[in-house]
Amino acid sequence: MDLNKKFTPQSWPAHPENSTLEGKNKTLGFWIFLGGETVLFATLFATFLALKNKGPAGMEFSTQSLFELPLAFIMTMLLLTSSLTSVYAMYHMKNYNFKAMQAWLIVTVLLGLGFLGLEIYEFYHYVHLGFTFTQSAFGSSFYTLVGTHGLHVILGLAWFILLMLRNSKRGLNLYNAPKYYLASLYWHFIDVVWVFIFTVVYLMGVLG
Amino acid sequence: MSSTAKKKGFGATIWDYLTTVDHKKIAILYLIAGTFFFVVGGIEAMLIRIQLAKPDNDFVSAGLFNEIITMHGTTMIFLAAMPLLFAFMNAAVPLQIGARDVAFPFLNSLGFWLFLFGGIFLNLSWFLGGAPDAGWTSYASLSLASPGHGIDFYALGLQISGAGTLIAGINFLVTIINMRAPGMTYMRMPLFTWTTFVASALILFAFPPLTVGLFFMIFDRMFDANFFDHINGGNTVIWEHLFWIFGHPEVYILVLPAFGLFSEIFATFARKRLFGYSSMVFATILIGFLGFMVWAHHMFTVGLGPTANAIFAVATMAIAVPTGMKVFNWLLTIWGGNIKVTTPMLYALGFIPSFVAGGVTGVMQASAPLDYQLHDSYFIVAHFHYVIVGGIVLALFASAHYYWPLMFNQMLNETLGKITFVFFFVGFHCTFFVQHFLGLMGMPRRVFTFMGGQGWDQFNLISTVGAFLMAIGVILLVVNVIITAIKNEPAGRDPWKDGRTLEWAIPQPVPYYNFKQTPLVRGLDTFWIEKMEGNKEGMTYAEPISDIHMPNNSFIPFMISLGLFVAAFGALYHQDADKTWSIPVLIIGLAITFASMITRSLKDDLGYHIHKEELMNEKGGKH
Amino acid sequence: MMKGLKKWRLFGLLAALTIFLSGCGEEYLSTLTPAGQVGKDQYNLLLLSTAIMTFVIIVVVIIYVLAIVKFRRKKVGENTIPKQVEGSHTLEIIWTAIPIVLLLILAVPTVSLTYKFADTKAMEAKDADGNAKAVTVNVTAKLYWWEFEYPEQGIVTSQELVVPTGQKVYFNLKAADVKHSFWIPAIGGKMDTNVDNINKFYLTFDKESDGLKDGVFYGKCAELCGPSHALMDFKVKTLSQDNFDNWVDNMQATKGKTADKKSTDLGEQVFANSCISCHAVSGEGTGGGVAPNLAAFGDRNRVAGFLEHSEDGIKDWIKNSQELKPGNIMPEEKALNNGKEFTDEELDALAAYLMGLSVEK
Amino acid sequence: MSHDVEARTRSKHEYEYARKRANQGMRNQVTVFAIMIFLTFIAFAAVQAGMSAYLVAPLILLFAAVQVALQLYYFMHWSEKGHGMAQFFMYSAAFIAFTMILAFVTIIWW
Ligand code: HEA
Ligand code: HEA
Ligand code: HEC
Ligand code: CUA
Ligand SMILES: [Cu+2]
Repeated sequence: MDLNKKFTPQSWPAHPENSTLEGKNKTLGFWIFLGGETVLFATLFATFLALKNKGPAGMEFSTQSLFELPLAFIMTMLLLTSSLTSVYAMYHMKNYNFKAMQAWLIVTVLLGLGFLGLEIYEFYHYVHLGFTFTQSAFGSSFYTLVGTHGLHVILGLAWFILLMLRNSKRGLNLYNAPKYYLASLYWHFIDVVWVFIFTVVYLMGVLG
Repeated sequence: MSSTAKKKGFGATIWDYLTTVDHKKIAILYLIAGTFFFVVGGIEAMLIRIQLAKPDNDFVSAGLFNEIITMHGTTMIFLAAMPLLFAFMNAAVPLQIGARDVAFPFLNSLGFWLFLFGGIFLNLSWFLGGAPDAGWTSYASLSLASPGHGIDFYALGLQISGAGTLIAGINFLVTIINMRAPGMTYMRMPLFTWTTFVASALILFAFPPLTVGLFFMIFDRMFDANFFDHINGGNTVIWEHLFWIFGHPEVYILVLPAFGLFSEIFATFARKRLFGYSSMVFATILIGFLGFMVWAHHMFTVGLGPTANAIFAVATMAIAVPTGMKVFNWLLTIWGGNIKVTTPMLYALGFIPSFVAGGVTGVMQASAPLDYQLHDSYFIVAHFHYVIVGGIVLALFASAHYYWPLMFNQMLNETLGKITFVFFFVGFHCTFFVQHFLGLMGMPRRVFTFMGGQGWDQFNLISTVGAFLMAIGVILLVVNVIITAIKNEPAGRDPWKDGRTLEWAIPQPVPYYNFKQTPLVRGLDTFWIEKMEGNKEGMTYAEPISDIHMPNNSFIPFMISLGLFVAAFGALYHQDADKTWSIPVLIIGLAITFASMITRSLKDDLGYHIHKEELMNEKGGKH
Repeated sequence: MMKGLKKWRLFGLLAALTIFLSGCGEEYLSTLTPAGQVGKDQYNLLLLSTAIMTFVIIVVVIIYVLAIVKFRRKKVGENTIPKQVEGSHTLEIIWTAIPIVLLLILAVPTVSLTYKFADTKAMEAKDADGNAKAVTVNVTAKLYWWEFEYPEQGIVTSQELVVPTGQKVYFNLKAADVKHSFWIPAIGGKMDTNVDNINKFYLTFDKESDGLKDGVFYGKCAELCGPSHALMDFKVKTLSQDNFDNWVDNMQATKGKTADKKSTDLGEQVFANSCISCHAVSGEGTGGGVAPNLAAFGDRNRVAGFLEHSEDGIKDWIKNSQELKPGNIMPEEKALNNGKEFTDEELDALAAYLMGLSVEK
Repeated sequence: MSHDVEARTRSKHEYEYARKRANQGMRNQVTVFAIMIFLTFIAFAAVQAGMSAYLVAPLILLFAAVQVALQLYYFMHWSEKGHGMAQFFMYSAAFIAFTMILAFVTIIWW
């Protein structure tokens, strides 16, 4: 593939992520990978549900005593919005508008960082209360589930940032367009997982 | 062994293999590494059998015995059987579907190196304070209680090699979906391709639970988490579920490709189209699907309650139906055929009764109340060696003979091959048949010794004798390989004369870019169709000769894997207060990995082109 | 060569059948000679399933042998191209339907027995005086020994389970350290002892163990639990109701028994100094001991589950317990006796004392 | 591999049409986003309001499922064609996930 080939919005393919064989393979491979990730998270959810509120005799922590909804709500809003902004970024990618795409991605990254900050704050708060990773099975499973999601957020952000830096001089081409597309799929997937986390962990946790 | 190797210096060949992204060379790497681990696991098996040859034997100590069985099971399943199957998948599947290569050549190489470094890491435990000793299932209460670092080696080693397997699985899925030559519809794919496809899908869904389970184990042992610590609210049975949610599909990951290989062999040497092709495909998918619904049949005695046991018992039995469809389709393939008993065919014929015998004992175990008696007895050992050795190992040996000419352009000696078969086959039945009775007579598995006079002495001795016959068989196979390599007679294209599928249509030695022109597939068994129509070339082309795009070799996969290998030592020793170097090592290892990944990401690696003119001049596979 | 193969196969089948019919295995240990209702049900299930499976194998082997005999290239001709058949729906249906029927035949007893064996409701049943009607034993599996507590009778023993014949005996099973599994092959299928929960099941014992080779049934630990998993055997003594009641009375009568440091018996003296901190000699009480209760030690069949039950066996055990049963919790000789080995005299006396701990006179 | 790059320049008309479609699509995405925000809001409110868990739990699970479907079909473009395999693998994964979670919370536990 010729990286120096110049495109105009008009000659830019309608589905740049799928217009090379590499791109097709990558998109499909990534979807399949997400299938595996789904099962991975399912395992973590199942374990969390089994170990929820379980701890050493006389443990005073429970989902109901710990979780506070306002924080979870704000986090949810940040992440949902970042999902939309990454949709905007892909919209501009397909329009061959590199600048606008990068700009929307920066917004996405900022929202993601906000989410991450709140999550770190939340963990810090719980640890402060004595609810730690090693305190109980509940703690282990909670931090592993939510932490794995957090790790995905970090990876997603790192991916976006690396892509933006790496391509800032290169601009869009058919070699990196699929990469942007996949990073944004990854970001949506992170949001999908979060929807279940806020529902199953936080909301149903508060319900008891 | 390939003709290219000889022209280059030794160092250059090594470097070539360290950096290769060519599926054919990666196949050879898998074959070598897998064989190495098979011999290691086999030697461990021999130690087991020697120890159990007579009552109150003290050939190995109790603790060592547990390490041996654990490493035997783990090595055989993860480091021998799976990689050997990957070897044949890599060698044959891209050719069978008429592809240039797999979808992600770079990842293909990464998958291999991850597997190899994980395997080496696991086996280094022997020299670094003791191997894992909680059985290949590593049940949580025992594995948490196990002193030393054995279990840590197990968890980290499997984690690394498991990542490699997952990558390989995704790679095959995409390859099969996206890289098929024109005309190669799903319902024209050779059965080995189909079974590779379904097995890869099983890998995709079965390995994540193992990954998570192993992380729990690592966290519990190394970072004081409480997943399995019941005093702090944990639950050991979670491990059992996660392990078997992975473990049961795993056995079908192993056996489905074996089924595929046998399907090819039956059709080829019966000179007949595979009987009931579409129902074979259907059965493969159904087995894959049901494989996820039955894991708790390994846990009938755990105390999950009668409802769970009953549901899982009946679900398990259901698997007999699609498997039976396959068995009868094979029988009907040879029925009315024109059977030539070559070495591969001999193995395939040996497979049918052996596997059926192993399968039906599986159904007996599926009957939960009966399994209360059979569970954790030698009956189980007999069952799974019947399906594994009688299914998978026979398939591997068969394919070694069958695909040797495809991979190396040489024919293994047929006579010696048949002698190998006899030793191995007789030894196999001799070893494992009597174990059914040992189990029924009350002998538990995983015992390092047994008291005399409990009625078990004779059968154990018979079993050991059989194992020695098997060992002779394996050694003969190695001898065969060496003789063949020394003789070095080119086998040429379609050496079995009855090849049916595309991989036999390619010239020998296989050019590094595979098909010069992408073939056009005109039906199931497309090579056969062309031959029957008298097409000398054996192929119709879908395109004129044009430039071929090739990926660059890369050393990065090796480095990524090496980094994780190094990091694993850091993680493992970080529990020991006196090993202050552990954290730096962990960081260095991860740094190597991430730096390699970033290097990969920053470079635009676009590969290169073989130009049309070059291809026109090319005669065969030299470059 | 194929002929040789077939012969081997036939031989295998015949051998299998003969072995089967002769009811191989030892009476006190084999699942093929069940001595209780649970084991018998399972044995019948084994026969039923074996019959089905043999049928399957025979059908497969017949088609297989015929195919190989009839369609060898030698017979068919070197250059014949067989008809390329696609498949057959009729056959397809036949070999889907018949296995389903066979499996249904197996599934019915499977499901019903699963529920039957899990029925432990009667455990809770009480008679008019509030005493449990059924005999219940609390089994605790420990590295590498078994403790049997009889909550209703207020007694505890170890290594040797004593049960009455002719009735359902209920078990509460748990593990104290790592997972084990409780299995008496000749009586009935196993149940795991988990660390996280208590499992319940029942067994029935039809036959008094008196007439058996060692006078006991053999029990096994069936879950890998560490180096000495293979040696974690226990024994089962089955008694008639009267004898069982007697035994219980005798056990209860050991109430308050202890070893006296000032005893004239050297064995008792040593025992009181070195052993009583872990080993109780009174059979009255509850479970939870760190070491096997030795109240009925003299009546045992084995030392530590697998060594010969004799004074020599005991001495061997005290001197070499770690080599004999790697990883077990009993301390080494020197650790028991303030860093010194026992004198021969002390050992003899200890052994004699231990052999004298008996409730069956 | 490079030779199958789709390198066709669209006609001006085609291009403008595609642009219009894309704009319309983007407007849909914003609507979808609004629905997601709305569902989230209701879910949190229902829990906060302290209604009966038996009523609320199924409701918020349903909302979660709807949200996820919206993400997949709109944000992740499943509603466009060419996602058959992606759907196949994701649905299989979801099915296995469901079985596993069901097993862990029901018959399998004491
Ligand atoms: C390749 C590996 C492989 C394969 C293919 C199988 C296949 C099967 N297995 Fe096996 N199994 C193992 C590897 C395998 N197994 C291993 C490694 C273990 C032990 C793990 C450990 O604990 O360490 C194990 C343990 C195991 C258990 C647990 C036993 C216990 O520990 O208590 C059970 C219980 O249900 C079981 C059942 C089955 C069944 C029903 C099949 C079926 O798929 C078999 C189906 C095939 C047939 C039935 C034959 C052909 C069919 C016909 C000719 C049609 C007509 C047949 C009938 C009507 C019956 N297996
Ligand atoms: C792919 C899987 C696989 C394979 C192929 C085998 C192959 C064999 N297995 Fe294995 N086995 C398992 C998987 C496998 N096994 C598993 C999962 C367990 C359970 C472990 C556990 O309980 O945790 C087990 C357990 C197991 C046990 C029970 C241990 C116990 O419970 O105490 C026994 C006992 O007989 C046994 C024997 C054998 C034998 C004799 C072979 C033979 O077929 C081996 C044949 C191979 C050889 C004989 C190699 C010979 C090579 C040489 C001698 C060297 C020559 C060298 C050169 C020429 C360089 N195995
Ligand atoms: C720290 C506790 C401890 C002390 C002190 C101890 N033992 Fe033990 N003993 C054990 C344990 C634990 C076992 C069970 C070992 C096994 O089978 O795994 C055992 C088993 C035995 C057995 C076999 C029991 C049986 O039922 O078969 C005998 C006999 C025995 N001990 C004798 C002694 C004597 C004699 C002494 C003192 C000189 C002694 N023990 C001191 C812990 C102890
Ligand atoms: Cu206890 Cu094995
Ligand atoms: Cu299984």
